[in-house]
Amino acid sequence: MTLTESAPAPADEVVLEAVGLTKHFPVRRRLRDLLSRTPAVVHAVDDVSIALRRGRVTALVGESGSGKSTVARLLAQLYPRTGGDIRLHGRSTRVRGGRRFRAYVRRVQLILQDPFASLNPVHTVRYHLTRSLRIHGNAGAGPDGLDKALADLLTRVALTPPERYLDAFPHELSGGQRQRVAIARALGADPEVLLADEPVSMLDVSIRLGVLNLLQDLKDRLDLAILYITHDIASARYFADETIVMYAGRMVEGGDSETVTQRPAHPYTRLLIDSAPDPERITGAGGDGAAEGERGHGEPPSLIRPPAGCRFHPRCPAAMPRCATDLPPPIPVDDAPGHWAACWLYDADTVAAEKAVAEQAGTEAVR
Amino acid sequence: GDSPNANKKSGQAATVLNVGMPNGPQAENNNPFLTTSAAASLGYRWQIYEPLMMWNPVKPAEPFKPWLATKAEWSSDYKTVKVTIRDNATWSDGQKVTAEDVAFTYNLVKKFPALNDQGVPYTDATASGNEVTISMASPQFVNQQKVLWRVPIVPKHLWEKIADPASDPVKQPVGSGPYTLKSFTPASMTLAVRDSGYWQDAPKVKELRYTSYTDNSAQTTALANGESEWSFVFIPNYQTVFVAKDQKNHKMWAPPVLGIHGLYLNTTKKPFDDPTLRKAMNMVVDRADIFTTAEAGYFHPEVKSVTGLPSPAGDSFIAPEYKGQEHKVDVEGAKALLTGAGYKLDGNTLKDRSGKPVTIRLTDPAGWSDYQTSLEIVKGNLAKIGIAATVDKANQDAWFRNVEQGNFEATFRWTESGATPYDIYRTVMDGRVLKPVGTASPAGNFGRFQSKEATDALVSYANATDDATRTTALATLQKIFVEQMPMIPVGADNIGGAYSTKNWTGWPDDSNPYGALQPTQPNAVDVVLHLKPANG
Amino acid sequence: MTLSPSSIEQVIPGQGAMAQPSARARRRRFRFVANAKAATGLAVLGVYVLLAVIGPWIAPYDPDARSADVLQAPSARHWFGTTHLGQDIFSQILVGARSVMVVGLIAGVLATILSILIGVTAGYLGGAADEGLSAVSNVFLVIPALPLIIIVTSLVEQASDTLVALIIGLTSWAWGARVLRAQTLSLRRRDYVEAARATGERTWRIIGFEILPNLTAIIASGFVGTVIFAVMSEITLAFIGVSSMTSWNWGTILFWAQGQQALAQGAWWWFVPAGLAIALLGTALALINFGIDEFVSPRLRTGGRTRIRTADGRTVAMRVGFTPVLAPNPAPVPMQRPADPIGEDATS
Amino acid sequence: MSDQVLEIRGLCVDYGIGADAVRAVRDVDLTLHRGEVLGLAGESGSGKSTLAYGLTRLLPPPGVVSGGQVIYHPADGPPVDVLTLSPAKLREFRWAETSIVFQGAMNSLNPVHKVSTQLLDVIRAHEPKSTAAGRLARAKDLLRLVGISADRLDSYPHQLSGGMRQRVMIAMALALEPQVVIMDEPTTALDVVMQRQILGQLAELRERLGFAVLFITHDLSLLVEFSDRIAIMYGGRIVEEAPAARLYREPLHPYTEGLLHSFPALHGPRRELTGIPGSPPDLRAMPSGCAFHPRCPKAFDGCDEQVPVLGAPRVDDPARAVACRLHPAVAPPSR
Amino acid sequence: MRFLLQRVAFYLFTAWAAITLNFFIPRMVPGDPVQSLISRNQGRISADAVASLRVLFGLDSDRSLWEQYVAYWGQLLRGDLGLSFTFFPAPVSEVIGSSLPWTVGLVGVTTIVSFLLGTALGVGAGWRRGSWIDGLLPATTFLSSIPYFWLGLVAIALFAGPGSFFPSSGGYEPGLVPAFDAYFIPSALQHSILPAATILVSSMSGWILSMRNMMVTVASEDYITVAHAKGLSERRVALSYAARNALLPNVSGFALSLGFIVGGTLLVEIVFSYPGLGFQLFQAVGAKDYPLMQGIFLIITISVLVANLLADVAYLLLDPRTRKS
Ligand SMILES: Nc1ncnc2c1ncn2[C@@H]1O[C@H](COP(=O)(O)OP(=O)(O)OP(=O)(O)O)[C@@H](O)[C@H]1O
Ligand SMILES: Nc1ncnc2c1ncn2[C@@H]1O[C@H](COP(=O)(O)OP(=O)(O)OP(=O)(O)O)[C@@H](O)[C@H]1O
Ligand SMILES: [Mg+2]
Ligand SMILES: [Mg+2]
Repeated sequence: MTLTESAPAPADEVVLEAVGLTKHFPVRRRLRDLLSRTPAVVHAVDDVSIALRRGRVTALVGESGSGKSTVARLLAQLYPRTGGDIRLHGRSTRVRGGRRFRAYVRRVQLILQDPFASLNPVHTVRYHLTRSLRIHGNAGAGPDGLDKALADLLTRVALTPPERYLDAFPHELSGGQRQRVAIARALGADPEVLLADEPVSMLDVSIRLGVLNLLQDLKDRLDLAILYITHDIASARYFADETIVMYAGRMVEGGDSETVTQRPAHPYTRLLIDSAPDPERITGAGGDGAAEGERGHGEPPSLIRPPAGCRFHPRCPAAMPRCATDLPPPIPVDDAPGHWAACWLYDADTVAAEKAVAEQAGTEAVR
Repeated sequence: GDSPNANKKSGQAATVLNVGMPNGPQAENNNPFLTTSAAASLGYRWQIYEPLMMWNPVKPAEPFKPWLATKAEWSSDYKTVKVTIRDNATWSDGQKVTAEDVAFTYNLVKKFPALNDQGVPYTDATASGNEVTISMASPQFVNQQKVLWRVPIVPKHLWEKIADPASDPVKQPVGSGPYTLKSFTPASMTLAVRDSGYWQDAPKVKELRYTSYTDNSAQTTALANGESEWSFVFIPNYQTVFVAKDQKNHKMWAPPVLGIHGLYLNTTKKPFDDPTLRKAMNMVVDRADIFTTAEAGYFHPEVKSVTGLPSPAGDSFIAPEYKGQEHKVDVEGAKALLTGAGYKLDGNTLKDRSGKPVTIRLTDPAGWSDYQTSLEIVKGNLAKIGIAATVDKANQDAWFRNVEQGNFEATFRWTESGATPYDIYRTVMDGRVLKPVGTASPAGNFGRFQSKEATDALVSYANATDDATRTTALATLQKIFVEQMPMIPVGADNIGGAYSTKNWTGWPDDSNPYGALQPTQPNAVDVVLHLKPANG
Repeated sequence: MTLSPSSIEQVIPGQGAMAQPSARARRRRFRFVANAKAATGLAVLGVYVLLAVIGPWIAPYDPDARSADVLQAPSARHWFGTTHLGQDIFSQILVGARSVMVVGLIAGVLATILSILIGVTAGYLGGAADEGLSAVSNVFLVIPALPLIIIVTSLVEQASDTLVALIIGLTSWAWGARVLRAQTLSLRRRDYVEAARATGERTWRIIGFEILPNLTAIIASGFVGTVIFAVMSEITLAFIGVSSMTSWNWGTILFWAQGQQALAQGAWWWFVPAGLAIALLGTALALINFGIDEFVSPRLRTGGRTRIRTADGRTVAMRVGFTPVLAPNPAPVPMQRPADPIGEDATS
Repeated sequence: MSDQVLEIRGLCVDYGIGADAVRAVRDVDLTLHRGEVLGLAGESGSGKSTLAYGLTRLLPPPGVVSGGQVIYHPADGPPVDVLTLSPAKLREFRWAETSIVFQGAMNSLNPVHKVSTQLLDVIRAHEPKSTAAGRLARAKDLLRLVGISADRLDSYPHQLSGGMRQRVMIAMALALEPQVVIMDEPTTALDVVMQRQILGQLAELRERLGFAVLFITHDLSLLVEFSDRIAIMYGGRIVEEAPAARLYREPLHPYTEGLLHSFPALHGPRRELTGIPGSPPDLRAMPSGCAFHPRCPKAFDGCDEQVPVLGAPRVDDPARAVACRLHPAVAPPSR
Repeated sequence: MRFLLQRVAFYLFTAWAAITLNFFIPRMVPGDPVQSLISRNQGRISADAVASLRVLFGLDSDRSLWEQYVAYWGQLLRGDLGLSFTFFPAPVSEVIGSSLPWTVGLVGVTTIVSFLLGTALGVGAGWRRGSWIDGLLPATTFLSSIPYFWLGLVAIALFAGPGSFFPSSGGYEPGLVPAFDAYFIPSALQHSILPAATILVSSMSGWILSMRNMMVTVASEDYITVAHAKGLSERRVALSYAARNALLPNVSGFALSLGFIVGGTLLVEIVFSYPGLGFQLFQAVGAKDYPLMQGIFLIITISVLVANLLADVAYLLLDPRTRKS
């Protein structure tokens, strides 16, 4: 059971791609809101572009409520999108239901965030898995074929011996077991893309590791493209090839996992990395790093009226005037290829201009 | 206090009479012409408004008693009647009752068909002096009481101001009767006796309290516990439920009138088109059982005479050949009659001439429990001659429709009632209203009885100008009725009521049947005028 | 992500670990019957169904047959007494059971099916379909049912039991549909429904296999409710004399009793059996409903047993907020003895 | 005056009674010292929450405390056994002496009452003599303490973000300045930024108020960083107990070791993660002997027979305790 | 705004559909008011009189159903409900006006009392499961399974004999004039006790049951455990926390039941001869009194719709969560 450093990923084919994906949820209004004109919406996801490649894991991290799950559901076509495009093998797809939707979900499978909620309490593991196999025509021939396929699935997610679990109801399973059933269900469709939304969140570290190893293994053997959503940045570092950071519905940084976690560029990513608990800190310095924590004060912004400009600017220690007005585009960071951040700090012109202004202000203040 | 309720309770002694009817809450409407008004439904219209003459339905052949009119003279063709108005009557607002008022009233009824609740074809009424001549389009021999007894006379000076008398609730009724309306609530109305100006001696009852109970059982309870002293309601087992509660005072008097209830047979349906079969059926119907079991031993008294005419109301009309001939249960006779006519009694099954078993469906609305019970009894009776009957408890509306359209085999129903046997026979045998099965004949002849002779006799009876013709016609009708048995008469329609002698005496009864004892009949005013305090 | 301690999963023993599934499944199957309430209800209902089937055969008399025993109090000859026509009331009750059961069950089934079709579909589909179906059920909800039934039964001359049942069923589904719709609305965004969608299930299958099983308790109580309502309606119709009463049912008996003013005549036996029979049927159905409730909802299930016997024979009260302590403690440390040592936690 | 506030002795907690019973917590001995943060970690399903609710007797049915003692040492006055308190006394004891921050703050606040109502009623219940104005001022102070502006008092729970709700719960937990605060996974649902914010505030408050914390979480890194001592649970028992840094550096129990080899580090060189093979024990059919032995790489003869006792492996090191036959106890764990 | 308009449109549509149905259904029934009048006066209204009644009721002119429908809407919009046939020519509004207060008084008050009492008992039963209140459940279930009218009849037989304090029928002592005075009010109260008790007995257990189940569900919510943990008094936890939350669904049920006050009481009113709307409706149906039926249906429809709206609003007001869908 080893989670080895993943081999340098071949710049493989893009299987599923989101381009400028946007999702706004209408807000259920209260009585007094009834009279207001503008329909209020939650800007859950704005302009997100992600490419999922064969045999690679893309991690999506970010604060809670930043829209990670929404991205996953959008990619699974469970929500209609407000804007942007989703391309499967380069072809734009928009499916609402029916046969085309089923054809789509055969290739793109979603593991929902909460394993306690995503298994129907009245059905057994057998039912859940059989359905998945049947729908996608992987049930084999006859009852024997089905049994074999079921056993195969359970064995793949390390729920062995399969007979022990087949007739269990969800409530008879531990959280980790449920999460594995959810994964098995997704695999029953034999997909090309796996959208895994916090698949290990409520497990203790040892079980968590087991599940991640499983995904790793599947990725390697089946050349799956995986979207791995998590709060556990350390696991993203170990498990994902690429990491994308979201903040308040927008992508703020992306790049090679190791680079993003070790040399974060965006102030929010830095905050995130610094905030992550790290046992080495006390064992090393004996301090508790509270000083660094100071920077993070302030609340996440409202997504109904998100801040103009960079959404992080109200909390950003390095905020510049421009940050409050102009939305930063993804700007490449030079330290590694493919590393980018949506932050004006990496725009040389802006930084220069700011510096000039600051100097002028300084001199004026002196005078 | 100042509340009208304050003077309630006390002084019940013997100045107040409590009248009850099971008619549910009422809307304030005292229009005497409208069947739907509270005044009509509870009957107090007759305490306020009076008719020209008083007629006694219990003794229909007796002459009319003068009331607002002192005299009424019919022309020999019974198309006009000349009435003389008494000159000492006044309206409760003090004005005199004149011939003008009477003529106005009849013209009003003529002008507004909606007010003509008796459907008499008035053509004109003219007053001259204290006489009024009322003319009608057709002979009204059989409808005399409708003309003279059923029309409440109203004051011209008030009614000519009413734009639409058919929809006026007449909140403050002014009439010539002994009472005026004192208060009105949906459940109770109080009438107070007039201080002065009534044309006869003022009644002893100073106050009449009408209560509209919500249903029969509420009314019965009220009667039983003495809350109600006079009412008209069907009380099953009235002996225990009502009379036994106060053996001395609680009384029931419900004499027959000239109308009957019986089993209509559909004469178009085989094998009931055969008079022999009908007569045989008649011979097994146990009227006494029906009377005691279904009609509680007082309601719808047995019709004994073979002519179907109730006794004593119809006694004087019975043709000499049928005098004293009474129905009696005779199963063997019936069997003999049937076998003689080619029917076969095969064990417990009667087979008709073609060999088919005779079966019959008896039907009546589900909710009419006395009829239903009667049918159950008839069913048992018919079984004795091998006729298998089923009792259908139909829905009321469907039953109405089916009976009128002739879609039934046998049903219990009433006939109309009137001053002569004409109404009974007309309802059963009138060829003028005969319609094919499937077309409604609301006016009668539900059994589709076809007899030109009967129709002719009916026409002749109604239009005759002399008694001899009438007697002949009536004898013909009776003969046809007895021999063809178009309907099996069972019980008489009755009119009457339950009353208590605790506070008031002087009610009509068998020993002194001076009028109908029903609070809603015009006789009600006569009854009240007869009452005397029990202890005074 | 966080699991509330009260959610279903944690209430059920053995979560997080695999117990022997086969034994578990067996237990589950019989737990419903093991529930005392449900068992009682089912037993009573069983008797009623039996009577509905064999009632007319075992009736000692023809319910229509008149006899000389008029208006007699219960006796060995006539267990429930006789009517004013001398008919045997016991036989009438027995014969009447069939009509009552037929109407109740048909109407219950029909209304339940309609409410599922309309309520669940509206709730799941949402949008225009929802608006339309909700409007329809709202219309049916505001139409006063009983008068409507009176009117409709009077449209036909011979309203058979089936027809009465159909009419009652057709007019009484709206409430259930409304409840089911609301519940479906809350279910349809559940993750497992989304997950089924994401697996590629068809809509009808999601409705039928993912949502419906989770509505069992509501559907069952709706069914039981409509059956009670239907029986009451049928009996009411007969009682007020508007339905055709070609066959006997308990309402017919009451109708006759009322029409003959049985109570005023002191003939209590005419009234009482039919009323009690109805009440007992209603109670049996309600008991089954409790049973279903407790069976389907784990919260009520554990809630059913509030006092439990321990191995050493003591009774312990289970209640939220005060976990019972089983072992009486030796007191090795000086302790403030509570003034009142008898708490609700552990009583013997 | 000892420096212990809470002593748990031989605590057993069952779900259900009789044959159906599942023992979720077995014979747990644990001591909480004044002002310390005691971390509690372990496999999911090992009984951490059960232990926390059991000792306060808040376990929902069918949970029952089937044995043991929970001795609370008030700042003044003689110790009491929480398990024998009458309901009335228990009510007095609760919150004033021991408060709890539950796993989901989302569900811990009554959705239909304002935050102020919920804050105020706990003060009123325990200090009936306080004035309304005084209570309000206190509530405002409390909110400020956890970094929420006082005007949020009038909000309903749903109007607050998850982090704010969690902080309201912390403020509420501190309202009566209790000696012990129990926190069951208070930050699991939150992102690390929020988590750090909240824990930072908590640490500050602890400095000022001096309460002790029993802190339950899966997040070992967090635990190592935040707590003074750590106890590890496995299969309903405490298997190891040690000062945080030392547990991290030199775990003694093979399970602890396995845990530490399972979590990836964010900083530093990537290291190999080995994890723990096998699956968690079934509470209904616990392995005999040491519950961990079927999965233990170091198991040897007899591990499946003897239940190892928790005790200090070295006489000179009373701060540590472990229940493993590799490190047989030579002294009872420190109290 | 759109939401509001949508709701309004929805309710208007429902109202329109219901009123239309209410118009057509009575007219589909065979038989007409005249026939019913005849049957009520068996034999005493002659065939010749039928014509006059048809004229009276305005049934003589042959208008198509469609024309009548249009005319009906015209009337409705003018606030005119037409004239009742049974009480011709009393306006329907007057007939309804005189019986509505009785219904609202009796059933309204008992509905409220039954809700309050049932809810209170339900709180007790749910909070203290296994206590005596909980033990009451089977009994109340039994009582609620008894047909209303039967219970009423038995109550009358048992308690309302002659000489008893309880009158067996009516809304007040006959002879009294409805007025707010010291004679009428006690009498009205006295007459309402038995019917009210009947309604209470048979309707209360529904509330008890639903409240109990909600209490049981809510009692296992986290915030209840938290409230216990906070050391609040039993009362406060039970009422302010558990009951307050458990009440929400019951309240919307209550609002809806208010809508059914008007229509749902037919039997009680029939049995107790109570002069209310239900009884009136029963009579109207029997008498084919379309205008009255329609008028009463209209009242029922409107009150159910209003209650529906009320339930929606009550939920919005009572539950501070604006739930995310
Ligand atoms: N169906 C919905 N309707 C309205 N708002 C929604 C809906 N689903 C999500 N949101 C909002 O969109 C935002 C993003 O939610 P999302 O669940 O994608 O966040 P997340 O990043 O997955 O958070 P977490 O880490 O807590 O899972 C949140 O503010 C959420 O409240
Ligand atoms: N109502 C119950 N009936 C039976 N067993 C239960 C019940 N509730 C919990 N358990 C079991 O008790 C054990 C301990 O549960 P507990 O919630 O204390 O675990 P935990 O250590 O807090 O786990 P997590 O980290 O997942 O929160 C688990 O194995 C669980 O399955
Ligand atoms: Mg998420
Ligand atoms: Mg836990």
